Amino acid sequence: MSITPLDADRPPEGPRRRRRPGAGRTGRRRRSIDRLGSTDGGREQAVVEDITIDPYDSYYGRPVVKAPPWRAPIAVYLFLGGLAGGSGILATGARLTGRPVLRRTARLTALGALGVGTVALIEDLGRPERFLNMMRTLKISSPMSVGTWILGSFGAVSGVVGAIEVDRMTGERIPLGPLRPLVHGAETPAALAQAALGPLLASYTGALLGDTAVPTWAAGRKHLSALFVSSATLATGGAAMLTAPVSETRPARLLAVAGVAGDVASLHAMKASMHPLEAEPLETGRPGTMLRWAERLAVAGAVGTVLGGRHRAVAAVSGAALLAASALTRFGVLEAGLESVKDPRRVIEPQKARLAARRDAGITDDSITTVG
Amino acid sequence: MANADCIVIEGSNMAEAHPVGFQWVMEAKKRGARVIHVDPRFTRTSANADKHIPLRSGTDVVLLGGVIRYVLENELWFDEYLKLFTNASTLVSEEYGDPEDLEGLFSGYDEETATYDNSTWAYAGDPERLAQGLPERDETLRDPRTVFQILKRHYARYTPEMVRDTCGISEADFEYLARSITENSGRDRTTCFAYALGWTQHVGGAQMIRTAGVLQLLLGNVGRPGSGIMALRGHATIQGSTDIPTLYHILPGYLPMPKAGEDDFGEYVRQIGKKEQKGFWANADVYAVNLLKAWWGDAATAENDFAFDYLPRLTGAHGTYQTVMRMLEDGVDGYFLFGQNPAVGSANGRMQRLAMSHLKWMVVRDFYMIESATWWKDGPEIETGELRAEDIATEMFYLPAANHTEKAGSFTQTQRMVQWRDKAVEPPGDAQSDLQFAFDLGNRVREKLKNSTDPRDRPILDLTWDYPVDEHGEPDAESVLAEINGRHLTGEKAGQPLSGFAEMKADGSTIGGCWIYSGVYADGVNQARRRTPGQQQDETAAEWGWAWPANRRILYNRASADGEGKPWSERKKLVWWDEEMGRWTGDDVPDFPVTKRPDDPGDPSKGGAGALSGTDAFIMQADGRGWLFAPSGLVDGPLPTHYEAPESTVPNPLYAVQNNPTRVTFQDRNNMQSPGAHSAKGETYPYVFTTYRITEHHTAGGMSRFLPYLSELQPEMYVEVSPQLAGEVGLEPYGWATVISARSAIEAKVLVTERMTPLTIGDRTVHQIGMPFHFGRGSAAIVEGDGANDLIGMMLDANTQIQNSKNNDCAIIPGRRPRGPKLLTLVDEYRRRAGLIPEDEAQVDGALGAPGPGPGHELSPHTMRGPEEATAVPTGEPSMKEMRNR
Amino acid sequence: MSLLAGPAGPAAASGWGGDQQRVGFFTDTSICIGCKACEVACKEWNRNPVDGDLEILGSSYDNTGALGANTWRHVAFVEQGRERIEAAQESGRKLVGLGMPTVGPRPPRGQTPDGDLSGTDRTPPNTQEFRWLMSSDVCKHCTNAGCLDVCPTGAIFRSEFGSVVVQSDVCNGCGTCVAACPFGVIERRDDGTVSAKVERDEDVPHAGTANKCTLCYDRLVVGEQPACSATCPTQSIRFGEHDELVDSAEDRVRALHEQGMTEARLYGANPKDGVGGTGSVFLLLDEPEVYGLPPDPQVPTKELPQMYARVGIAAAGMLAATALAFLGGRR
Amino acid sequence: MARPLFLDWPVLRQLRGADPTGRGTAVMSPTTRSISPRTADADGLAHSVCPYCAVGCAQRVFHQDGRVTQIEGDPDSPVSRGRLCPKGAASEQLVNSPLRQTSVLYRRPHGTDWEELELDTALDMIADRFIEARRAHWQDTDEHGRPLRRAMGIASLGGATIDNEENYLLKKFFTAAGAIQMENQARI
Repeated sequence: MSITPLDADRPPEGPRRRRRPGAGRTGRRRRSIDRLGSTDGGREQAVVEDITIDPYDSYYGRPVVKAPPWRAPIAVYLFLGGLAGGSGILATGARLTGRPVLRRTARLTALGALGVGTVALIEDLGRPERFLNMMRTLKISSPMSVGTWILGSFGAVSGVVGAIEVDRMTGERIPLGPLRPLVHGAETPAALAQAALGPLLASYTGALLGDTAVPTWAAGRKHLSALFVSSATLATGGAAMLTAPVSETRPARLLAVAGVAGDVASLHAMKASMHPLEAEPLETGRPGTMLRWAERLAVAGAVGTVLGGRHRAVAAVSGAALLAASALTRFGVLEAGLESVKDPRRVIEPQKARLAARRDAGITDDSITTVG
Repeated sequence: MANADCIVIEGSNMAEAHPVGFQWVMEAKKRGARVIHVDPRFTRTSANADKHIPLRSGTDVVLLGGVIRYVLENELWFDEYLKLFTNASTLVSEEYGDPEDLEGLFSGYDEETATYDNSTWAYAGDPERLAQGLPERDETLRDPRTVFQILKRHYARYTPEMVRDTCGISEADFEYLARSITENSGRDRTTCFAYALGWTQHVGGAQMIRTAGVLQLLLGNVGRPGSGIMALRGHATIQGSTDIPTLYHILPGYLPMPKAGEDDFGEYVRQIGKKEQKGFWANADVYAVNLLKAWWGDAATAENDFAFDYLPRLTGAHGTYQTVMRMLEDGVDGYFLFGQNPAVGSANGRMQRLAMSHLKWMVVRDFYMIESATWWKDGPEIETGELRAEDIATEMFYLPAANHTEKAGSFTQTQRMVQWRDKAVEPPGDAQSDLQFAFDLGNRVREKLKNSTDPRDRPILDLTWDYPVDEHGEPDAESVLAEINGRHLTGEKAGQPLSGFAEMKADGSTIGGCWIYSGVYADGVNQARRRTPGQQQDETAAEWGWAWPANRRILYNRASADGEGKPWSERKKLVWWDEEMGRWTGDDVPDFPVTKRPDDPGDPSKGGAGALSGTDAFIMQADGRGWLFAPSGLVDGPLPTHYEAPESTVPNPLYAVQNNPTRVTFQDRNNMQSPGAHSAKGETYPYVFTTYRITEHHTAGGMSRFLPYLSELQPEMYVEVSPQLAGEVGLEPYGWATVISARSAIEAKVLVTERMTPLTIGDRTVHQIGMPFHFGRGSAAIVEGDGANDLIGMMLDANTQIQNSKNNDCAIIPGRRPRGPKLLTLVDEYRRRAGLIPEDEAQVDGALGAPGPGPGHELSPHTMRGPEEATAVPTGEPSMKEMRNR
Repeated sequence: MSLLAGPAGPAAASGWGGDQQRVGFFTDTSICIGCKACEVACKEWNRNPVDGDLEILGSSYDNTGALGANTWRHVAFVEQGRERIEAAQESGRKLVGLGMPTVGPRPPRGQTPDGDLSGTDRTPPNTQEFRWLMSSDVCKHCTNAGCLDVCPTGAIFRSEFGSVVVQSDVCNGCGTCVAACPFGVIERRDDGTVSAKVERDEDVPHAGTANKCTLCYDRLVVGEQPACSATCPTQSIRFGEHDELVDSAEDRVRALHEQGMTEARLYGANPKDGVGGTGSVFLLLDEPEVYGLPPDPQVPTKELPQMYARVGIAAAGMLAATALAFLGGRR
Repeated sequence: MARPLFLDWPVLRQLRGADPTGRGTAVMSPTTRSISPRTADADGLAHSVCPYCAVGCAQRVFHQDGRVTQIEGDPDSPVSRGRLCPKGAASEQLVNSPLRQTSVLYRRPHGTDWEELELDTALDMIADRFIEARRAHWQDTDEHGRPLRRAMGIASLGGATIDNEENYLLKKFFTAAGAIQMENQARI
């Protein structure tokens, strides 16, 4: 717009949400935050600007609920936790059915995934040095608490079987000293415990995300555990196909194919059960893209497994595709949840709909809004 | 206020400026009172009122004049009260001429000096009787020369149609307002008005208050519970700083500073109050003697008129804006700022800062690096290139000040209550109280001058200046309060504090620094420090703090009883005559001679309190009555009459005289004025803007923009515009706009809101723009922005010498303002369009052209026009001149 | 063992016994003047950092935006024209029509205060053309609090006053509580707050931990009231015993309805709602979402048993699938 | 007080006590159990008045180790009943704001920045300049020979948060010195 000949001397209006120059120049610098979950107290939460909303159906388009401050490491943890849990069972199965290489790689996969996953989990804490406070209490009402205890227990037994495996590989060079017989003697109970805890580790994260007020996660709470378990299963199969010889991985290939079937089915069932506004983040934008690619990779991996699973190279490529699919699923679901809080309609509309539905059904005494 | 049945808040944004005071409004509302907010903007006050009535800024006299006419036409006045307590029946001099007859001017106007000679506004009657406060009266109110009949004629044209076409208020809304007020007035009911700077900061502001005063007197709403006109003041002790003033025109206790030629002490005090007049100003001599004696002690004797000649003399107005002009002429060397930020807070910020650059030295005492301390390095004129730090010779001293927790002392709040603060901690670093600074400066100057034989130094050396100090050199504030209270010098009570000003003597045997505060240290007890919890007291809460005068909480409360001394009604009783006890009694300290019977005719021969009759409730006035018509005290007319604001583009609907003829103007290139309705080019600045404060900030921001918690709540300068105006000009919501007045241009974020209403005035639409004035440009504050006061000219109300901040005209365009010297080019471009500077004037590069007038400028620089300030403003509101029974 | 609070109230289920008095807020937005004193008093007492970018947010006079880690009281500003006002009145009337529950019949109002003007014309001037809503939001201190339930460290606890309090010396900032709050109240505090223009001599307090209103727990323990309610100029925020506040809130709604203000309604006063009722009760003049409040919040814990069942089924399925794979793979 | 660390483990307290779900008493930390407000730990409490607007709200000023630690409304006041507006509620920050300048600064003529200066030196320089400015623009009489006895070279402008006692001393001294150009916020 040209108002006066002086316009050339007038500064541009500038982007609306520019931070003050110099803010944070002193003080500690804001950690660089990736796109995920940037809702820490610094008030950078996005106000949806591209969605046109009647300003009065929400408060200036601001979110009603908040996304947790969970960034990429949490998706990594969800993926690796599932992989670790699945690999734990697989390792135990391999031991029981005499597949030594599969046993070894699965145990090491479980231990490695668990280790990296735990680091990722800790990294994402606001106060990582207080990680151990997770063990302060055991709260049945908190999936995170329950899950931490599962994680801890699984970690302990995985540590034992992992140590045994490494000890064997190195020719008993781990300085276990007089404890060696004791450790090796614990292999069977530890392996059974690993198999028992592994599925819980892969599964509890469904409740972790479902037990929230984040619209897309909360709407998916009936299906998330199934989805995550399926995803963990296909990842477990994939990892095994990648790391173990084809001679020992037939169960893993079957598992992978079953996982893919479960994964695709549960994701579609989950979306179908949701209010369209709650499902939308799973289908659009970055998370939508990731989930579409997750599905493509999973199906491709399954096809590869079925058609070429007995060829080492094809198995390896298929396994990698499955791992990527599983990782993308976790990133996609996590990000879809974080995305879903940004538009307040995703909270308000489904809630209004269910309130109306209850009223239509004659239930009128449970509204938070009342008149004296 | 909580007792009112109807509260009209006009010219005040009470909920925002005084949130804690507003609790009483909400309380009244809960009890069923109707709350009406009349204001150009829909504010947080409107949001909590029963109704908001938007009006065109600066037309309050028409609106309230309209209500006065409504009362008179429909015979709704409180007849008994009116006849008993007001001057309605008083006859006015035959020479008086009303603007209705003189085409917009009162009689006595002198074109040349732009002032009135008010002798034609006097009461009619025998001079001797007049001096005793006994003018001619016609109790039937029928004589055409009675105040009542004059009032009727004066407001005859203030019809609802006139209100509609002038204020932009529909007839229905006017009817609602008028009915609400009149139905809630009378024996059983009272209406209360609240105003603030929305009235005072107008040319004609004093008259706006007067209009409400006239209305309230007509309806009997003065001196009664839930009545009156409440002035809402914006600063902790702004009341105190006029009672004990740091103002040029008065001494403590509203004694006027003597003017040149007033060399006779007897004449000086007679000017204030004559011995034979009614009421308590008859003892002006006593108060003056006690003040002089308090200051100059042994050097003040009866023989030398108590050192009356030590007082400097005035020769006209010496207000802050006149002083700025003097600074620009290099007539002032040194400037002290005590917790004040004129670079942001005073009208025409540009001239304020340019004036500072002419000083030799400047002392800034504050908590933070306010803009008035740093203007020489980061002020707006540095940015435009008009000033360069290297060129500025002003020597700056920044002295850190102690804050309210770091010193003991008293504040006087808006209802005249003095409250003491205890000291909590020592001030940090170099910080000192102003008390210590003043005492120390005095000590140093006295020490340096101690061998002086120059007679001009005698007043300094003869001062009583011996206050006890603590180990940090801080004077004992209570000892100063004790001096203000006063004490006996001789006699059996020698050394004892006065119990009240009734004990003051004119013979030099007592001293007292401020007579109205006498009693605050009665019995040697700091009465302002009383803190009996409110829960343990009645509503009057007389044992919390101390209210002047004499701890009285409601003034003129004699008017709460009828001619026989009985309460007007049970609901509205406050003070009444107790026949058995033979005295006035009630829920408050009676504001009347306590044993004077209601049927006492008064003894004119006595003068003072003795001359008051039993119904002379308005004990501050020389005739004991509430003034509907003010024969003296105002410089621009005895009755409020409507003039358009100086820059208004709306022609005055009433008179050919467009603007208040007595307004004070300063002519300077930096103080230009839109021609308004005087020329078609006035439309260069087509929109009215009004400035205001918001809850989250405090005046010039010196106590708010440096505080993180307040800064985040309102972080940026903004302007409020209606959706219609935004559409007309193309303003984006929350984008930037540049506002241009004849003085300067500023930028601000735009709040487009339906809270701003375009008003229909005749056949035109008037758009009003609102903007807070808290922001300023510097570099130290947490939040800053362009200052609204840069847009405002120095244009003063003649009565109060207060600037017109509420009604100026501007242009507004989208986008940010130009940077650097081009800002001045923009301002000049609009001035050229408005015909304020010649079309062919060479473009002046800001860096070269300022300060001062540019080439080819016709106006002579730095001329001032207009009368001096009125000595006292009889507003009908509880205010200044005040006496007690002795 | 139910995870939801029983009729004895939330404190009873948390080890405090049954004779604790639950306290809370009643925020009457019909008398809020939008002064934001509550925001400041809260920050001052709790020494919370400043929020925001120090820019106008674009939401009327609200420049702090929402409740969060640093802003524990937040004043909303909503400007509405006639159409919205009428819609609000209509939606309020509908609530009456629905026969919403009342917590027992109210006795007639107590004696009117002195100076009551029963004779005054109380009819409000028709429907206004415009209104400006202001409302101070705060943590709801839910009877069944999602944040408290999901906290894995025990950093969040139920106090003897029935309030929900974060212990910043325990919290490790896992962020689970943030997701579990149906009202978007609790938030993790980052260090990226706006600093004053001078070097901070201290770090942001409690950085990296979850933060929200504590109902001024430290003041309650010595019998003081919270900072916000203590400062509120018009008593729009009242603090007190929860049941008494709900009673007076219901009286107030009734009074407003009598005056024709059918837009008035309560929020959080129903113990049967999705969070078991809230400790902070509000009187609103429009639908909750207009103020940024959810219309039908549910504590996630309510469905946690079903979710655990799903976890178990899924885990069992995984185990079974693996077993089958090995059985099918024995070749 | 100090329970053995192990027995204080909330998991054990959950098992032992009345809070099996770990949502109340069992998970309170020692810090929480011994919490007390800073007003309770204050060295003293001074009664004061809010320095912002003229309503005159009473404040309670708590202080510890010579620093103000908390300012809140005084419920005893019949004026304010313990309430404060946002400015009043921010008073503690007015006192303790990190931006507060507590040492003397001096800027010499034509200088481009502030310099440090001793308080005593500064006050002495000001006193010298006061005397000089008073003499420089002294007016003994007006053009009609009427006494004026005033010093036009000095002006002052005060805020309205200056105590009555301070205003009194300033008015007394400036008037005695003939410096009539005194103004304050009351006219702005």
